[in-house]
Amino acid sequence: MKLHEYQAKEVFAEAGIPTPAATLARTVDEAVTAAEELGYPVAIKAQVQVGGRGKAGGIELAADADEARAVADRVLGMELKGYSVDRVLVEDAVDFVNELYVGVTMDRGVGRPVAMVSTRGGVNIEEVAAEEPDAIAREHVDPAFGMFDYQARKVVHEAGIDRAVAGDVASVLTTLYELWTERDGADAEINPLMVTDDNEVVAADAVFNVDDDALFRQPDLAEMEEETAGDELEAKAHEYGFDYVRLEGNVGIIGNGAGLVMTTLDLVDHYGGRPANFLDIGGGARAQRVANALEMVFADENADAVVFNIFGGITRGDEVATGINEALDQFDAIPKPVVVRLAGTKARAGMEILDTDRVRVEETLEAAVQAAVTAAEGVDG
Amino acid sequence: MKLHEYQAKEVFAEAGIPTPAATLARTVDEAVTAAEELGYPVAIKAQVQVGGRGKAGGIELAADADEARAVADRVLGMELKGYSVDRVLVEDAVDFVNELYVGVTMDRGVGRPVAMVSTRGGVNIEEVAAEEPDAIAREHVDPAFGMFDYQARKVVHEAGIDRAVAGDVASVLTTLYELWTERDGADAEINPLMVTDDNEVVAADAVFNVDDDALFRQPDLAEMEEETAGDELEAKAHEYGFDYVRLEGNVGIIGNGAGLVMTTLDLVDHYGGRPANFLDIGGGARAQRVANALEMVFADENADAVVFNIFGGITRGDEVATGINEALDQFDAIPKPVVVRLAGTKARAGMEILDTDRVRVEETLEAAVQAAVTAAEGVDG
Amino acid sequence: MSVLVDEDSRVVVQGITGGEGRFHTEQMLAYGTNVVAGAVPGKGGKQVAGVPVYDTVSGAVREEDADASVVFVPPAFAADALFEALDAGVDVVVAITEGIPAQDTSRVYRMLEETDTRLVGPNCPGVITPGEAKLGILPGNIFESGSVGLISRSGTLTYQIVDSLTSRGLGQSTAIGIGGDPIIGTDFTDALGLFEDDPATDAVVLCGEIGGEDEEAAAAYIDEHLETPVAGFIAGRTAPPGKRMGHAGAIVSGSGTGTAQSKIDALESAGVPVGDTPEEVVDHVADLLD
Amino acid sequence: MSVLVDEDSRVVVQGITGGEGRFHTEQMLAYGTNVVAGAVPGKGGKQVAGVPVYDTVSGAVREEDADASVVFVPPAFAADALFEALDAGVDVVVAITEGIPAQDTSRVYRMLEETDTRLVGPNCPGVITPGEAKLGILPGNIFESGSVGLISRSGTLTYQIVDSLTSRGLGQSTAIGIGGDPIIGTDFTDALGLFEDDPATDAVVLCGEIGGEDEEAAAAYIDEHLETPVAGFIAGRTAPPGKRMGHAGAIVSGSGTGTAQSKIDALESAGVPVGDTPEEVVDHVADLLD
Repeated sequence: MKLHEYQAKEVFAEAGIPTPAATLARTVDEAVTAAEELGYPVAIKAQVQVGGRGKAGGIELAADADEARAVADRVLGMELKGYSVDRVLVEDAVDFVNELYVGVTMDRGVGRPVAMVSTRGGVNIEEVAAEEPDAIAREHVDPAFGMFDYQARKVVHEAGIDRAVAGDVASVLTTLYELWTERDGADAEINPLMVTDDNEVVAADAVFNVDDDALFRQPDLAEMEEETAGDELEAKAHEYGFDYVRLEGNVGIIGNGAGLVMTTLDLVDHYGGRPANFLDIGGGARAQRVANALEMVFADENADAVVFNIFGGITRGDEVATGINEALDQFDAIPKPVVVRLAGTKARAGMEILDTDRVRVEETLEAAVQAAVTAAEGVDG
Repeated sequence: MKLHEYQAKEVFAEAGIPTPAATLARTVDEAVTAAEELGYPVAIKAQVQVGGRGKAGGIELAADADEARAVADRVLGMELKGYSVDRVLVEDAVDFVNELYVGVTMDRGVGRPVAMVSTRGGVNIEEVAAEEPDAIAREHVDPAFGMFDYQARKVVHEAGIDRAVAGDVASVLTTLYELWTERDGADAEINPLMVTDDNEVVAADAVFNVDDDALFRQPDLAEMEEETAGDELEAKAHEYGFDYVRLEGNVGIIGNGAGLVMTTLDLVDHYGGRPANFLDIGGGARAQRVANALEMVFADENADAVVFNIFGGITRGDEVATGINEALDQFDAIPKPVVVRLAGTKARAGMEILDTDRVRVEETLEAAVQAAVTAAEGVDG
Repeated sequence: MSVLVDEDSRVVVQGITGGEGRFHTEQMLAYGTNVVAGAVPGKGGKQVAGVPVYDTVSGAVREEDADASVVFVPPAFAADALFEALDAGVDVVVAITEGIPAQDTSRVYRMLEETDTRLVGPNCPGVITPGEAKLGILPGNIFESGSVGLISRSGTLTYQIVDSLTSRGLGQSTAIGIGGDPIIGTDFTDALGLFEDDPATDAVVLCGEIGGEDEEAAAAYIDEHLETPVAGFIAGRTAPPGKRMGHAGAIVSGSGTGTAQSKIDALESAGVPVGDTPEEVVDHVADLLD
Repeated sequence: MSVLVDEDSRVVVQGITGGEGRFHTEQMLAYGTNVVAGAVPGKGGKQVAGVPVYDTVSGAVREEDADASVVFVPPAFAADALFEALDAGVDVVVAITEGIPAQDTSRVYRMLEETDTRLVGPNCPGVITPGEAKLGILPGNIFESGSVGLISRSGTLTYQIVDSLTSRGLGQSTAIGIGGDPIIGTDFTDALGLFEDDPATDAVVLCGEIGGEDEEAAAAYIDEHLETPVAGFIAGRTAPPGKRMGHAGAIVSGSGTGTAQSKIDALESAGVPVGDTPEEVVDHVADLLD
């Protein structure tokens, strides 16, 4: 789960990391009032959870009230990479001489947290990492002991941070790491950490992604999660508790287990179709979940056919088939061709139960995918 | 540094360990008022930092106001193992069915913290440990990871704690361990942890000794330290920053370094004298510290002679001798025979500087001790 | 012969009194697994499906000589259960639990360094040696004893491939669901090493997916160390970069490694035939065994 | 030959810019110790007594090939300095600092298990190989090169015994002040093992004191493993039980072990002659070397 910039900054500030004075605004008037109170120049920043807001026109400076009004008016309500901006952060613009990068994340390759520092802040750090990996100093942390003070100093030193601010940057990193552990961070980043001409450091941006699996013990962070302003179907999937990704193809896909669903996508592609989505309904196949999944794929105007692929595992195929039949009962009509393939325990018995008036049944995954691709093409044509 | 029972209970209660309702009282009237407010029966407990208060008459129950007044009147002002009682804790008397022991300390032998649990609470746990070591379950804690929840459950289970209270006892132990680490405990103990007939657990006593070396980062605990009501000379030594132990012999001993001072004590004994004290003045021998040390030994009416044994180490012997001479200048008269022995760098030069009108100088430790023993015997005789 | 578990494994089920734990204990027993104990704090003395329950794992080890554990404990308590299993000194721990916070797993993984225990998972379907023992939630009936080792990050995709193997008469020596989390106890390389040392395994199927660099590392390991032939499958060829698909492992970072193509390339460079479809993988296995 | 340090040791001084650090760096240099670097956060680029200062210990290791560290960092920061030295991978760390919180030392001691570094101290006077190198605050001039190894928990008591040894013509191979804290990196047993393996050491003086059980453990070790003869001294025979005398090690617990008598008995049972006075110890050493 991603926090908004303004939320992350609140969390960082509370932990003692210096952040610019700022106010959240939902209307143009609120934004101008906030700017007047802060004093100019201010930065007006779209609060949407996408990268590259600056380049996309979501962040702009304003030197007086007129500019603030103009910027706020333009940014509020704009579409930014598929998200509509419904609030802006109005922030004291920091006069900086340097932009640094400070981050903490989990290095899955070694199974340990890693702290990262670079003098190349203010830009896309992933690009820096890919093109000049040495421009980012890294220090792995022993998760039993936590980060030692010397490690913060060391990684800051190795990044080549100026000695005049090294102590403060190390202290920000130490705080960031503690925050990351205490609040179950997935990624915690400050990019840029601005250095002012009197050698103060200020977190001019803030990223804090919480480990979804740890939200149960971070109730106050979990509360910060909001209805996403993004795709309607993805919002629905979130509500239903599905792992769902909307794509742009013509074959809707429902299955159980991420690997098997991905494989189904790959097979759709392999047989000349285009996946409309990834939808993992998880273990078993209770009627209501099946119905919810079908409802979603039926609602996707791009999907012209549906392939439904369940490997029963412990669950018996006949029980799965009963669930599917019950789910189908919830629809007055089946708006798109549905191909079902069941596998595993009692799969054959299950397939015999299925109502072939409403769905097509195939015995193998390959055949099911091919049938769905063909059906979708038929609709296209 | 030892906390008083009432201080330790405040710290424990704040961390969430259940403690009985209690009020501190400095006068008999305060004690009776406290007892009336708590309701009877109450326990009235002398707040002095010695073990075995109960046996020594420092803890008693009172069933009504008359008893409360009588007990408070007797306990307040009493002498308990050399300490005079100037306050009592008036506490809700817990009606218990079982007394357990729960403790955390550092096991120096393995260099790791150890958690201990026993069903043999309410008695002298050191005796239990010595006589029936298996009656105490122990679990060492990895100081990198801290105590795992399973360890608390395991040690409670292995101690044979009744399943009905095992969860609560484990939870108390977990809290006690966290307290011990966060507050730099040396020893943290609850003895007894009382179990009531409705299976509640209550810390009826509380021990919390803070690591003296960590007081710098535990300022609120450091503030709890009070002028000890014990020996006057020991209080003085504390003020001067000396390691000092008062003994009952006739030869006063001053030296630098614990091992060397202990050896000097041993030699006094070896040559037939009796050490009057242990006094380590630490590194070097600046005039003021020497003077303070001499003042203390001169003030000890048991000491009839003084042996002053300094191994210069890096400090030059002549500098030490100058310090001693300056220290001696601060006394109008030298009230007791003082034998000085200097060793190490420039020891001989130092010994030549010393004023032999005021002190006797010996070249070897053995000779110095013998001379002091003889001098003290002369005074005795 | 087999790897990790066999008919002599003495299994303790952590979380045996929960719904999942109880159900799969019955399933494991039905499969013939030697489940000797359960471990649930505060539930010592009870029985589940005829299996005695202990308060602590060390109790189960002491009283029942348990040497393998399978963990069905909910995510909030799972890391503690794993630390307990490591402390109790079992040889193998299979962690089924899905949704353990990553920082918890990181600490467990760190503790593994201090022990000789092998952890499989978390977030995995388990380990099965067909006809001998099953630790986890794998559907036993689709497996058949044989000489193909299987290693997979995925659950149902494993079943899909196993089902095909079995229907083609290609039985399995052991199948290891290594799990889909970013940090897992046994990775492809570890599992490959186990099969390489197992005389009963004649070929291995490596079933990977997008995200991370474990398949690339496995390819390098195969190239340098493996005699046993390996066939591969990689799920997620059509996954768009940066999209999260299902479990946490399935993220394409957008950098050179971690994509399906980089994994396929790495495996093929190591001489591993990679199937385009699950059926093709089975074809490759059949070829390798010829 | 010698143990722990010699003329080739390349020493980094942590805390070199502090009063103690600076003074003893000068003393160590004057003794001939090969001090190649200092390490103090934020002070990189400076010089102290001609020695270049680095911001990090790893910088000193990288740039000056430092392989031994001596730590004069104040107690509040000492544990961090020790972790840094261990991470930088020096062979030996000598921690002079007195007053490190016990829980800090416990964590450092735990980290030692993960490394190949030997820690001496904390709260110790240091290590000296006479005529070659001195790491710490020992007064170099009282030492003389020779064949007696010395291990002591105490500072000035060590000097007392060394002074007597030297004045009797009994030089020292290496003297190790192991330190007076409850938890120390190198204990008597460790140090005995080092001397046993050192061909230049013909006899060892073990100088213990009341408190703990390290002398008892050393006696058992001597009995089982040592060829090199050992003479002993135990300070604190007259210390009353339960009284704290000076540093934290010197506490008699009141139980059977930890008293001067239990230590003396243990050593004598292991064939170690224990002196009643420092002079008697030196007599014993002279006898052992005859």
